[in-house]
Amino acid sequence: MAEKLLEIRNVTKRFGGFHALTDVSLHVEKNERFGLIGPNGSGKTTLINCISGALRNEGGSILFAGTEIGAMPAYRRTRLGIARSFQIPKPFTSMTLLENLCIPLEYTAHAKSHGADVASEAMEILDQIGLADRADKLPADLTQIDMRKLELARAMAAKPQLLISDEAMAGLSANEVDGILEILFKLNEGGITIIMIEHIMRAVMSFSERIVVLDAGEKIAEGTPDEVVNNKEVERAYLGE
Amino acid sequence: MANRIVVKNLEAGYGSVQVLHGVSVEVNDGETVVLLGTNGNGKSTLIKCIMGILPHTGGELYLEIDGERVDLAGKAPEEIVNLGVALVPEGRRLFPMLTVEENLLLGAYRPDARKDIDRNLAFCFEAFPILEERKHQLAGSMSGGEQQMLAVARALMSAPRILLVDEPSVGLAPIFVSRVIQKIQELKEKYNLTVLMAEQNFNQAVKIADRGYIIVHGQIEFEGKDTDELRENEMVKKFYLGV
Amino acid sequence: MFSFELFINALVAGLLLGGFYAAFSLGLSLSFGLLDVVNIAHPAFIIFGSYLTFYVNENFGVDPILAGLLFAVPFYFLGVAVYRIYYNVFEKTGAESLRGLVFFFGIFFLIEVLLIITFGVDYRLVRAPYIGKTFHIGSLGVAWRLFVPFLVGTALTIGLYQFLSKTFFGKAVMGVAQDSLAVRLMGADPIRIKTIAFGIGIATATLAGSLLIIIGPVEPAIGREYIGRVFAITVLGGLGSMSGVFLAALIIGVAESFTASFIGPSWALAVSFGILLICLAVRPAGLFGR
Amino acid sequence: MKSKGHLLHIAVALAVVLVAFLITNSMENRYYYKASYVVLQYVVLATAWNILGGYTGYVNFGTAAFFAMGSYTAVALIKLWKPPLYVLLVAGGAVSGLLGLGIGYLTLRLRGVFFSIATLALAVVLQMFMTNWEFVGGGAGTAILKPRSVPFFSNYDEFLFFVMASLAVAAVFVAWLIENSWVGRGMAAIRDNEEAAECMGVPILKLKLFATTVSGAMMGIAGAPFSYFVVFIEPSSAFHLDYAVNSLAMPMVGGTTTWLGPLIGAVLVGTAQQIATVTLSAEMNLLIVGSLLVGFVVFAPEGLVGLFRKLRGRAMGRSA
Repeated sequence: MAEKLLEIRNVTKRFGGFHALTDVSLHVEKNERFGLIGPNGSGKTTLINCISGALRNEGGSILFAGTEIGAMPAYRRTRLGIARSFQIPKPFTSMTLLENLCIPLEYTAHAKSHGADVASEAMEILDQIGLADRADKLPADLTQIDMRKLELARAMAAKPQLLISDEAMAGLSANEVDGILEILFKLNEGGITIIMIEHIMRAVMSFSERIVVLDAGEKIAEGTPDEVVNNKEVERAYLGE
Repeated sequence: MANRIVVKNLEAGYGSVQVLHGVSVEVNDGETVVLLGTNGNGKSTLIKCIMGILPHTGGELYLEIDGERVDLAGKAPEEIVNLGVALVPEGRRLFPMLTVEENLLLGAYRPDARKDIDRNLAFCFEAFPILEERKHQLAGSMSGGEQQMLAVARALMSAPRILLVDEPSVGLAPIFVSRVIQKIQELKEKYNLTVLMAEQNFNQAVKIADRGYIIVHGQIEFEGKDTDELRENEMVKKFYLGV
Repeated sequence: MFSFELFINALVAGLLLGGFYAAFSLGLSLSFGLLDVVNIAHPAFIIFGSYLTFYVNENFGVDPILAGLLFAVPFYFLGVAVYRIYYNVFEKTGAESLRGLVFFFGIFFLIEVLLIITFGVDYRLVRAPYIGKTFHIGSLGVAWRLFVPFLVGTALTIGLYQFLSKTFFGKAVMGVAQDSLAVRLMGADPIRIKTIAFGIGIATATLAGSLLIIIGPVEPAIGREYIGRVFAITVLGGLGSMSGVFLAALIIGVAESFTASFIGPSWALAVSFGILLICLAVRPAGLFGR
Repeated sequence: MKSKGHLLHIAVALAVVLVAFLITNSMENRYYYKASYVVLQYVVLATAWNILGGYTGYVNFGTAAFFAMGSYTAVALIKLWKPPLYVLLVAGGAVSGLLGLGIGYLTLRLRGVFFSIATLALAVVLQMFMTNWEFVGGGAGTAILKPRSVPFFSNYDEFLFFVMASLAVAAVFVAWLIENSWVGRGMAAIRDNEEAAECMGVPILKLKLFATTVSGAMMGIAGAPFSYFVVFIEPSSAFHLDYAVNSLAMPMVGGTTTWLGPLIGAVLVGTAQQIATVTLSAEMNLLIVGSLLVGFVVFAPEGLVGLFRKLRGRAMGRSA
């Protein structure tokens, strides 16, 4: 069996009386393309908030490359190699695209030296994702699609081992979805493990090697895309009883 | 007198992202029509357009209220509410720091609803006894299912003729989903409402639907003239799970 | 040092002061607590009200309370105008948090300076039949200049509370900061609601200003010491709860009164600011937050 | 290239200090020293305010608290053993820096307006303490004798002017250093979006603590020579609200995102105030500051630097 990069054991999270996550366990293998799906409100975003450090899990443990990270502040998790994009893009509004990318480059990949030539590295990433010609623009000048690409590019600039893509494709056209998929495939080939959270089924199904399905804060299924699609529980979660 | 929703070739989106690509939907007087599909396909966007929360960029959108045609282009949500349209919004959008009763009373804000306020409140408490028990409790402290009941009841307090329901099942345990959806049907019959409901939960939604549409990627992929057509399960599964 | 009589006197004085503090804080609780408009200039509007009261009292002998009521009308429109500017420049563009705050800070300062230029820095006071008189309950002397503001403050609290909880408009005001889209779905225009409610908040400032100058002489810079006090009361009262504001105002009033009586008057002000700091650090939702 | 830029800036900074020194040897009129001292003091305060407010996005209404704590630390030391001025500067900076560090921990719980109100409350509470601390004069204030003479300068006011000029240069230089370093870029990320910044690896608490400490320390250092300058110090003057308003208005007028903004703002607004105080009245000068503050925040939120950039951008757009 392949090496586990991320392991989540019995994680629980409550908001007041609302159980957002109940006893969720799953793992992601090194260099895996992993899909996380579930109906709206099933706890996907809560789970990745717990992984990235925006929220603290209440029960259970979260291990990244064998290290317990449940109590770490978010920035240290990023430096360990977990990067995420936000469902609603959160760019640094006063900075150009290039400068947006320099932040993660300077604070994670080069956190020790702070002196490397991050601008050219940032430019390379912008080039990879197709934003190089807009490097000097401010985020406010971008279209929605480019904004999502920037969100992804910024996560890439953190040079992660694990990239969590939180609905990077919502609202994009079929062609644009393919464009983003292509980028993610390429990143994965380059050795980055990817967790994809997505409502666009076609995208998750074609991308993921393995999928976990959440419903009402609990894990209800796990398996290959084929197994998941034919799972009765999943059908019930999506289509109802 | 007839109350209808007519949507023709509607186009809408957020900024440069177009979400609806020529959607046509009709809801006839006294019908319950469901809008099916998984998240991110445009169900909520369509509801937002009808409510005036999001402007549409192309196509036609009008209501018939008591047989009279009202064009919705350029109308603000509050104006549309005052026409007799109520929305049970996605995520419920209650006033969490107000009591159950205060939430309900705010539902009757529009002038036409105020005159029947006592009758409607009594009816809401009859339909949802739990709300009467909890009327002095803060809305935010109730369970998800109770909150959804309150959201439905609050919409009814505005004495609507057309009821829009956006994703009533989100975040609810299965038992509550079926209860909420049954309630919507009961109330619809009692008030003779015209109902358009966006819902992902296929099997629950078709229980109360007269007809339905499946929306995929901002387009109507399938129109079921009755629920039997919709129950054509393999087809639905294809649209839902992308296989 | 400590005597029972002193204790009772301090307690009564504190409660009376608290009723007045409530009047002082209600407008801010309305704008800050319910509308999310951080009107830190509120105390300055109150001092402005004090000076208007002083002006008509001095020149035309108008009763200060009556003056406060009369000026409430133009102040309402002043509030409407200020909110319109605030909305169009800051709220609409989403810049309210930082720049909006600075805007009100600037307004605060401008009002103070304009008052200094117009009236000078001297202390001003008003005349009314009840100022300077005292009535007695047993051995306890109660000054009318404290008792009248207490009564008016209490009445204002009850009035606003009734208005907010018993009218449709009032409920919409309570709803608008919680979820302005949901308010629209109820058929109400949130901007209109906020405009009117903010106007009402500023309208209360004249009456509070009259009370302030009844209690004691006023100078333009006196608003500063009230900034911390009103925010302490508003935050402690649980943002936006009128009954909470009243309770918090009584607590602060009594705490200050005891501090002044048993420790020293120069420490009284530190009490409310200390309570504010502790409250902010420990429980920003306030003691009486719902 | 980078180190060359540093060298150039250091050279400019030293030149300004040298000019300040030469001025003291050629100019006689004491009023100008007094007036310039006040303007320079505002350069330090506005620059310090901007490191937290402009770079990091936390609005501090309590400038007066940090400034006055620097002053009163100096007063306490003068009362104890009359140490040389540099000791006062270091001590004032240390005390206000610690105060800043404490305020920094408040940012863990308080954002936006709550943070601002807390700083305002802090100023009033500290003023109360000083009012009640008889050793440093209490509410009535105390007179401070300035040293009779000082080497190289013909009188102490000239020396103070020189010191404040050097401090202003140092403050602007520090702001420039921060702005052009990874620290400054991290602060800007916090200002733009704190959550995204942390997820991009920015240690937000550390940077915020750094910002509040440096900003507070600079204000404290600016306050340390204050008692020698005014000769008589009382809480109501050391904690004056004008410090809070000015240190906020000046960056707003100049522009908050660069070191140049507070410098321009402080020089323009500070000088205008000095002129207005003489030609009109002290009240009119406050009216000017207030109007400028409100005017700029409403009509030109980017300040003069922003306006200038916009004009230049337009001109370049036309030529291109």
